[in-house]
Amino acid sequence: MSKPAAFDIPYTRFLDPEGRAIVPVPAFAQDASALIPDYRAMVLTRTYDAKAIALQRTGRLGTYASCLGQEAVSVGFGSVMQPGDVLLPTYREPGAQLLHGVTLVEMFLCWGGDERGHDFAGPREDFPVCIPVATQAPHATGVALAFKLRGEARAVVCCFGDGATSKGDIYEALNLAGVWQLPVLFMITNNQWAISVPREAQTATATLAQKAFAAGIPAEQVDGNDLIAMRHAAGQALEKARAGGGPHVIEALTYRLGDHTTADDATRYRDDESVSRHWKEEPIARLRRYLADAGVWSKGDEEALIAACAKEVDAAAETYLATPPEPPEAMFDHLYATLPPSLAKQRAALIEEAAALIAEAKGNG
Amino acid sequence: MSKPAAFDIPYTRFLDPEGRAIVPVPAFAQDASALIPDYRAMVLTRTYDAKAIALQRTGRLGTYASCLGQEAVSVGFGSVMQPGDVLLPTYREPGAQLLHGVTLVEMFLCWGGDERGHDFAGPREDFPVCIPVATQAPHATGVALAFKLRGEARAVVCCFGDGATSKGDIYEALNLAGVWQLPVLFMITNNQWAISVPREAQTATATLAQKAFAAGIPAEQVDGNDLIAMRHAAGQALEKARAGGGPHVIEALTYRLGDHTTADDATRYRDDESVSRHWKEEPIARLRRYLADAGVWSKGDEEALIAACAKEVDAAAETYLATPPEPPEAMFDHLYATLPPSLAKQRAALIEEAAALIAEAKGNG
Amino acid sequence: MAEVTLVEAVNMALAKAMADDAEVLVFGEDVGLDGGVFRSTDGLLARFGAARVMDTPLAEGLIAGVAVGLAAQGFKPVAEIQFMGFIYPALDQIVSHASRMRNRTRGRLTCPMVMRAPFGGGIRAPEHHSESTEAMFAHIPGLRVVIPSSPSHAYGLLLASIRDPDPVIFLEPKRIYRAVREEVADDGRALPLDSCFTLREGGDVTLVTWGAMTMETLAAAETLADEGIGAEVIDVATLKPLDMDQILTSVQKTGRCVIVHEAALSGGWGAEIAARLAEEGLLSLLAPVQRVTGYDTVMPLLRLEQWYMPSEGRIVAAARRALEYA
Amino acid sequence: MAEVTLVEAVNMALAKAMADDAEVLVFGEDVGLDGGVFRSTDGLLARFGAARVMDTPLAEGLIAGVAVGLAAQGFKPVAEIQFMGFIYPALDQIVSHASRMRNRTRGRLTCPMVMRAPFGGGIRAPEHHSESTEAMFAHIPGLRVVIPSSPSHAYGLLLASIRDPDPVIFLEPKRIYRAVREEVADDGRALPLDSCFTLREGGDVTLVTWGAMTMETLAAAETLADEGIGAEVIDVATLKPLDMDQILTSVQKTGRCVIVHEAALSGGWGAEIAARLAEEGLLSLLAPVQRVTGYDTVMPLLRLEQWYMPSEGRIVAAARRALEYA
Ligand SMILES: Cc1ncc(C[n+]2csc(CCOP(=O)(O)OP(=O)(O)O)c2C)c(N)n1
Ligand SMILES: Cc1ncc(C[n+]2csc(CCOP(=O)(O)OP(=O)(O)O)c2C)c(N)n1
Ligand SMILES: [Mg+2]
Ligand SMILES: [Mg+2]
Repeated sequence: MSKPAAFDIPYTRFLDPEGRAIVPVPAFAQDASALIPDYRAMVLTRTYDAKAIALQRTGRLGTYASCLGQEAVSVGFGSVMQPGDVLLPTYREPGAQLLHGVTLVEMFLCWGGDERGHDFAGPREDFPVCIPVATQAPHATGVALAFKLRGEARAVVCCFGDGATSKGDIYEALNLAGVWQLPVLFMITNNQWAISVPREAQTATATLAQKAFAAGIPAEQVDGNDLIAMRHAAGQALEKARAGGGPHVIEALTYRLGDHTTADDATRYRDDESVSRHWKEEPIARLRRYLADAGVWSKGDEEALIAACAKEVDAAAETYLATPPEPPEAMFDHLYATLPPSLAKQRAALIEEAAALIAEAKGNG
Repeated sequence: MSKPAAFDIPYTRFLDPEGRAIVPVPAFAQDASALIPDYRAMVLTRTYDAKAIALQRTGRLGTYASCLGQEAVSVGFGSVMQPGDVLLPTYREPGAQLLHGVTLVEMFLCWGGDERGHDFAGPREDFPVCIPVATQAPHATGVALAFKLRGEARAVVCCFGDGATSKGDIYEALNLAGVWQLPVLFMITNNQWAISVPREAQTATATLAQKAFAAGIPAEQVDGNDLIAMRHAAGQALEKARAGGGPHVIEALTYRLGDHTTADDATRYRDDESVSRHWKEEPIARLRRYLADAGVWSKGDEEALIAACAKEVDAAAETYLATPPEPPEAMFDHLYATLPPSLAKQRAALIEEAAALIAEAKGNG
Repeated sequence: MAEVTLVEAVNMALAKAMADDAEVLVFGEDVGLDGGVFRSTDGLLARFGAARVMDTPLAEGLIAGVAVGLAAQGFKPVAEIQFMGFIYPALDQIVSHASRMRNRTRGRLTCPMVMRAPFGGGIRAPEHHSESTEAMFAHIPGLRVVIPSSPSHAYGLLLASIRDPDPVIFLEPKRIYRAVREEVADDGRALPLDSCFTLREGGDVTLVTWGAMTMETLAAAETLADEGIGAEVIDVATLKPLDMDQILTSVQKTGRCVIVHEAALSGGWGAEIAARLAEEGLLSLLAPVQRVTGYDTVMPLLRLEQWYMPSEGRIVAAARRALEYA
Repeated sequence: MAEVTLVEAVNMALAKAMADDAEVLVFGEDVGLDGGVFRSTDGLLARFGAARVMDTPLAEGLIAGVAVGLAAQGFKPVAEIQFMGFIYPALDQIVSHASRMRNRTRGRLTCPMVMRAPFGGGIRAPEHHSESTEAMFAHIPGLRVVIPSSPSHAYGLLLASIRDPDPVIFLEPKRIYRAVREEVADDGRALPLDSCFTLREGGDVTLVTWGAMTMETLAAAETLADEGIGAEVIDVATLKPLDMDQILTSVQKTGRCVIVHEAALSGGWGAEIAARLAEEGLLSLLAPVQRVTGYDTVMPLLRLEQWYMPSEGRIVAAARRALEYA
């Protein structure tokens, strides 16, 4: 019996949960102060996240999906993306979106139910958050193919979760990226849960990274609560992709500390004890401790950062709340490049109805 | 760096292309005459296949997909299936279908465009040939789940090709079978082509078997032109599955010697030379040589077998050709268990139209 | 007798069907411990165990395909799709296999499955959570498409769907999952499929609708009644196969018809009903048929969604237009 | 000027579009060396190279999703689905993304893609090779659905579809791929989308159809002419968005309308046209609208398929029925 194929999955962690380096950190992290911008981005992300939940709870935002506990994943790969790279995020990647130029106001608008939030002023080629799980993966290969056809040294980051790995779209996209050697980083955020379904119930595999072997793509596992490990692995993968080295899969191991969304109640299906346990591994305290131990972060720095983040997020929320909705007929104005005549009639009818209803409301008021 | 997961793919072959055993054959093959029924099944399959092409060429059958060169795969796993097992075939598995009790007449009826061909008198639970590539894989997991829920020691054989492995359905089904430990053998017939697309263009992986690693399922490669290897591997996998040992993936390496179907012209995309080369590896001559060398098969046996197969196939073809089509209204009679009233009107209209047209035709004639 | 909401009635019917018939299985995403994101499967896992209530991996095409396989083996799978917006990956299995298995095999393999999905808008949900593409399914031969509009209908129609020997797409109007409570006896009595329900009688205009839109439509009928106009309200309930007889009989009486649905106008199921009126009811029609529907655009996100959905006002206005013709 | 068949005209249009615009890419299963199973992409690989003509792995959902990604990047993907029966795995991408990207992002990301697929029955093909579910697509806001009925229409409409800045589902009536030859100038002239074509004028009855059924419908018009009945034949061509004005104008003249399509009756696109007649053309209608269509059952395998497809005889009979009303 010969063996035509063999594989393994490496695992990377630099910082332990106490923020101590257990192996020598990579060059970019040797001056710990170089990590401060990432730390700030993680805290800003968490501040935004908390505000979004608060707005939802008070009826001023739609259903919201928190990224609490996953900030190092998103900030980790986000901080090594270049402006020319393209991001295809899930709903739990505000960290990367922010770093790639999406604004807080745009993100609030999205969750507030306003399509203009998807019209990013900054990263014009980034995709909006993808709601149908896994369907963004084929798009990512299409974008990467565009880069390859044009000979551009750019890469794509395609985000998805542990639950998403069960869906065929992911496999089909991985397979294409493998066979056409497309510049994509497939970024699996394994937060251990797909709503109420635990990671073990999604698949029998020992790792999610090994899904890549079905596509002939190299893959690795990373401690997703270790910002340094995330940045290291994602940075290498993106450099390789931009240089024509083909796709890569990273499985980041992290934990969803919050409910699935504001519409979910996680106590129905998991016990508080396991959540508390995972709080001890969370990424922000870990990096803070590392920075403090390295002498580049003080209590005063922390207080100033918290205040600055709160101010920035509150201001963005105010701007969002002060943005009036589009007029009703906006629902017709971007459906096609040019409105077909038959729809012009429907648009006119809508304007008329809206005017009548608004007049009626005024009359009653 | 630790390594959370590692894998490899074994490869099995007993007979070389000249029909010589290169390693000791398994117990079931030690008395070579025990392989004669399989040899007969392979020759019958090839005889049927040739007849089907001939019928199509003369306008008496619809488009037909030949299995020329792949007989050892189908007969190999077919001969180790038990009556209680369930087969989900592609269009290139008449060998297994025959062994599992589908009749030649039923198969001719199917390709002749008569739904009654799918109403197998023998294996009542077997699925008909599945046309939309890969869509049978989720069915296979459903059938296997039924066995598991009922605690039955039965297994499912789910067939598909190299092209099919690119489709997400396959991965989703593998993944479920892995995580729920369902009794399915996923039987990949890698005949190197998906119509005009060669195996290398489907995927970057070194093997197709390793697709199984994405689902945590054990997998292996087998020489699909070696009947002994096929029977050995499939037999072990099915025994394991029936005993509650979970799913298995076999990639059988073979070659499509014919056109994709009678509607295809393979000379547009592959050269005759490579086809000739593969004729040297074909399974029937290989096994015949082995049987002859073992002294259990003579020229006379061969002639008698060819005559018997021709007779059997011709008789089945006659029966098929003599079977009148169903009446037009049959298209309504199995749509629902009970015909809804609104459809009863359509059915009546069809009968009326058919009667009128037939009368008109008679009038003209 | 319990006063239950629509979603509780769904739960009651599921429990009843499972208690009555050991072949009934419930599976989908988050249907187990979580009890479904809308709680429609709440308590089923505890009561019937993990062999009959199964959380699947996240793959709708797979869910549908597994249902086809189980059904071919004689089980009665009741698969949940979490939101109708995520049913499209299952469409291939529904169109290519579930709807055809019986016909394809001349009755040998059958497909007694139910695929349940909450549908429709108006709950301030994210994108893709407000779909109503029932017409796509109702076009497919071999399927049944059933939509309840009240707790008692949910109970009776779901039981009928589960017991039906053929595949049923069962769409639950999630906007009214908890809108009203109604007394529903847990007596295992199914309602007929293939039949409309007349929710209110009236002689002047026929209002035809289904699902959550029965609320606005009944409200419109009330408003019209205040003006002295008698509106008959028909809840189609089983879109496919379509029971036109009841609608035609009503239109023969009223001469006017307004069809209300939330789905986009063009090619919505209202088109089929209007077409049948143009074919079989033309001589009764005293006024053009009116359709009050979602517009032919994408359902907007929450800030604008109320403008997309047919309102009571639009229904009343359409009825008045129909009555303008002498 | 070349005399070409419909499938050759498709090939001509693809070559022209690729020659004119370097952003046009062709991909799908077997579109390269094989030139497509119907030869519609024959020669494109040799002429434009492997970077612009790509054989994909066997995965229709992927093909659609890649097209969405490429289109967002400014390419103009023309993706082939080998047969319409295999388009369902792509439906999620079409409904959830291709049709919505422009609206979702308020015009930032757009989707100028074309998805081509041969459709319809009557070629003695295996199961799933005879689909005509155009109505499912025509119901989706944000899409265009275009169906040519002749070589010149195929050339002009496909060019228009490729140049259109929004997603187009382009369905090719494969039964007539080689039915007729027509002179088609390779002049790059596109035909208008959003417009019907009047194939034949007549004052007594309007016959509305599309795709391969134009053949039977024109034949029926011929037969009716022999009886002294003037049938106007309208080829809808662009099903979505639907140009009702031309149909309404014709029915105003004739007062009678027969709609012909191969797809199953209920919820077929004929329903939308009949519905619009019931709404906007009611006062012109002198007779009930007639639909001559496939039955509400699965397209049978080849031994019975001829009984499923609308025949010239059925169309003539329907027209006569319409003319019975005074
Ligand atoms: C195709 C599809 N099916 C179902 C859903 C409903 N849903 C939203 S998120 C989710 C779980 C996703 O899990 P995972 O991929 O692990 O991402 P996470 O939410 O943990 O970040 C489900 C089932 C969906 N959005 N899309
Ligand atoms: C979903 C789907 N897409 C396309 C086709 C058309 N088609 C039929 S067979 C085939 C190639 C299949 O290749 P493979 O899986 O290797 O099986 P083989 O034909 O070699 O036995 C294709 C593309 C189909 N039947 N189903
Ligand atoms: Mg998760
Ligand atoms: Mg093959």
